[in-house]
Amino acid sequence: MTLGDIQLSNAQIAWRAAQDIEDGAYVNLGIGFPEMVAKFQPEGREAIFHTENGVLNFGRAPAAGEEDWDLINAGKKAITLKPGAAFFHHADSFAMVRGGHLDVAILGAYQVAQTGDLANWSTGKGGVPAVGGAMDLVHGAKRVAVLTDHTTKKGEPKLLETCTLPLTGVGCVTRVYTSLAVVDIEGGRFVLREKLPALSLADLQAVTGAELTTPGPVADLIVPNL
Amino acid sequence: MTLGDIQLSNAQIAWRAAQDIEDGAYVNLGIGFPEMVAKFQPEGREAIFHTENGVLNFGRAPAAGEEDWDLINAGKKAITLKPGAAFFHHADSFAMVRGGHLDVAILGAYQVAQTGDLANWSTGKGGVPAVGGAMDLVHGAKRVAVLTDHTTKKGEPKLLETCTLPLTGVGCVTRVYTSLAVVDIEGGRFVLREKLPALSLADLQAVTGAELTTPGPVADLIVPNL
Amino acid sequence: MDKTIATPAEAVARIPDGATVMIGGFGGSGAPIELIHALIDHGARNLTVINNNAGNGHVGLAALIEQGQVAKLICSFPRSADPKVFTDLYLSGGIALELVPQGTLAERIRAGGAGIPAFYTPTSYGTDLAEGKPVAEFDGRMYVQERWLKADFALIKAEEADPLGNLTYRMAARNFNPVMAMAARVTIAQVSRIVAPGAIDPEVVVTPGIFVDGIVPVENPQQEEVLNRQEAVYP
Amino acid sequence: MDKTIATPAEAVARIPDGATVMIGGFGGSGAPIELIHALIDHGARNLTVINNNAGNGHVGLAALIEQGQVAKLICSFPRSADPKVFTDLYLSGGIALELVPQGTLAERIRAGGAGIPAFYTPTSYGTDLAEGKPVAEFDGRMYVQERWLKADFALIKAEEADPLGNLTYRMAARNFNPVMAMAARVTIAQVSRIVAPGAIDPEVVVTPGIFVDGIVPVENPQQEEVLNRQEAVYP
Repeated sequence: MTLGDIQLSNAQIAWRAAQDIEDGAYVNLGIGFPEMVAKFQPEGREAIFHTENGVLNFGRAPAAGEEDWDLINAGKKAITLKPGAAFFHHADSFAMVRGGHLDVAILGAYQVAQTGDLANWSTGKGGVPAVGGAMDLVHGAKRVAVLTDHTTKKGEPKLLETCTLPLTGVGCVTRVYTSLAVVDIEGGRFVLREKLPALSLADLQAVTGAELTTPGPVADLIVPNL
Repeated sequence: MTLGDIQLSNAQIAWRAAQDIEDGAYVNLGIGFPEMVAKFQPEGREAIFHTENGVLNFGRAPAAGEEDWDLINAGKKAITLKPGAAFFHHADSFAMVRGGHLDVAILGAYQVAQTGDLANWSTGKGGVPAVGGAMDLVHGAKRVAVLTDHTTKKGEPKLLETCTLPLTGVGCVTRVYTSLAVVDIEGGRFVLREKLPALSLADLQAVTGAELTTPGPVADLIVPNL
Repeated sequence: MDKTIATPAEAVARIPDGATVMIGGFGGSGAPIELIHALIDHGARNLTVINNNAGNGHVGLAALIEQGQVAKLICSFPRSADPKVFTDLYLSGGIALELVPQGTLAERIRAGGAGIPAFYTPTSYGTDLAEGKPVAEFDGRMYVQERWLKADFALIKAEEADPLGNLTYRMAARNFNPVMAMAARVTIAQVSRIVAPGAIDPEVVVTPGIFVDGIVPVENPQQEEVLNRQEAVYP
Repeated sequence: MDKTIATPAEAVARIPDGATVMIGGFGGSGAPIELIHALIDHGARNLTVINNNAGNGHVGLAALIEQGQVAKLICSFPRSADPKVFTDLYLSGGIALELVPQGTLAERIRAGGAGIPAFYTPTSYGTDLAEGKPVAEFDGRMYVQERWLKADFALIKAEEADPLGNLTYRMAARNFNPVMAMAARVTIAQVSRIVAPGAIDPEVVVTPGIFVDGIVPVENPQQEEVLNRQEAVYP
């Protein structure tokens, strides 16, 4: 068995994260893979999505050919509005972020440390640096969660004692949804909450760069085929 | 001859100040006597008036009985709108003030010092202190002018070397329109620009608490009967 | 999602003794009279109130002060046509006053809502109101450091709301209401009308619903200035 | 009062070499393409440009950079679908970059417009982007001090204007435009329509005319995203 055989797809990780979003929550989804979370809201719950470029309560992408390119999200993808939307300027948008008005921000990650430090904006390798709104988002939402593969493509752990890449924020992440597990960050330690049933704790620990503690029960991480 | 016989009325002081306001200027008029400046705009010039409580381009008071008390100025008096008005909230309103977007602010004064210091918010005598927007306005407009009687009712000078009352702002006033003269503040000195023709320079100096310099010509201060 | 609360009484029921409460309005315009009167009926005491003024006559904020419910007032201009209630209590030492320049007050509230713990302003530099505050020089000019203001509750007045809490205002009654909505843990807006989601054009929303926790319909709201001209007294 | 300027060319004619220019927009939405192209024609060089991005393709800001007119870019996200122009120039040392977190960028611009020379934010604390900046503790949490951003000129895109310069925007094309309008010595807005004074409801004005110096009618404005999908190149 290799991790590649059993680990969750991006869609499945996003699905799992979506299950923790309460009805009526105000949510910002990071550019790229976290955007998929919106598709998997459980029946009967409706979150309100915020995008940095000044829209609250946007909906699905329009059909191809029906895009209005003045109506986009932070990833520059065309969106639509739900009834009860609002437009506002960038300073007001980040007042929402920095002022703690979002309930949840869900971001991608290069690395997460057991202290809650996040590295997701720079590979530190030169090229053109770009940060966007990530450094604001990690200090804004009441709950900052990360979606990520458990390891890099080369199999190196992304959950670490200390990040080695340039930081996005210090002590900001509280929960990590990976392709293998759900891990909380509490008191400077990784606390394992759920893991794929096919994986032993020792297997999981072997691909994790810091100690996974288990002060409470560890549930099975079960997601639908997507 | 006493000063009481020749000195300008409040309306006349306001008239004189109004002559210096350019067409299209953005202007804030302090509560009370400075509000009269709006009435005396020269023919063909139209300033745009700002009030701290969130209105730009308001007009005259409505007729009695036609007030809408949700449409008031900073003095809590009913106003009307001109075409091209705008409403905004208090933080935006003071962004206009503090951000230097006003061309002129015209305020009343207890005392003005030759350094441009202004005292106009507290008599220092106890009672209930109240400051309103005065401390913001003196640091906001490109030009801060003062309207005032040249002396107190007891005949004490209001133009001084140093203010003795609590300050509203330091080095903020650039021109003073008094009941006897027009005085600029330049390089820490009072520079006399205009005086009532009936008054000698010595007479004027006698009721002024700091030296009036005359590096340039002194014009006659001539205003209509109002 | 529906943030509607049936009555002002219900809306203020959870405000405890000792709470910090922002109350919108400038003079009489934009003052949420029905919410303030409900707070009087509710009876919470030892409140710290943030408002531009100190009330006028014997209704609204003046009445709340008259009932002895306000321990401290943070405001810019505690004078009015009839400030007797506040003046008497203040001069007898019955209420504390923190006097803040009006623009600094608005900006401190906005900073509270925007996650900015402190900022620098030229306002009040060199005056008694800057005493004890840090100062700093930027580009050759001196500035005063001011701290954010936050509240447990904001009671505001708006014109139109949808069930998500998106708000519009009426003329100069906007004033402090939008920034206070941002700066409180719980923001309650009394509104003249509640319309369906989507009935407010997203372009004209002034306060997006993310800043609003409860909306209370008050169809024909009382206006403080009008009440005072009628010499009204509450309760 | 009529702030109308007949053409984009006339509007940008006074922008000198070495000017600091804020350019509105986020990606393609809200980017004032006609004003940027007029600035290319005008030819001012050695500009410092403030924008969220670094342009895309070979039109708008990317074209301005491609013409070698931009010495320094202040932005949050110099990546796009096709950032080749900026990337090549940056990697060859031909353009300076000041990278600023997006919310800090917006707030620094707003601070410039609001007369706030510096403020504290939690954003970037403990990261490389806070290097060399003062930090301070408030209520047990660490914050970074950030300075205001101002510009000589702001080139923005709005939807409707009246002759006094009151502006509305179109959907998410609002983004940085209103704060940039506040923060420049001279703000020029290209607008799809100019209507009579009073035709814009005072309740729905987003940028009051006090922040606007010139309005230029551009009836059917080009959209950067659309141009790039057509693989347009300017000039």
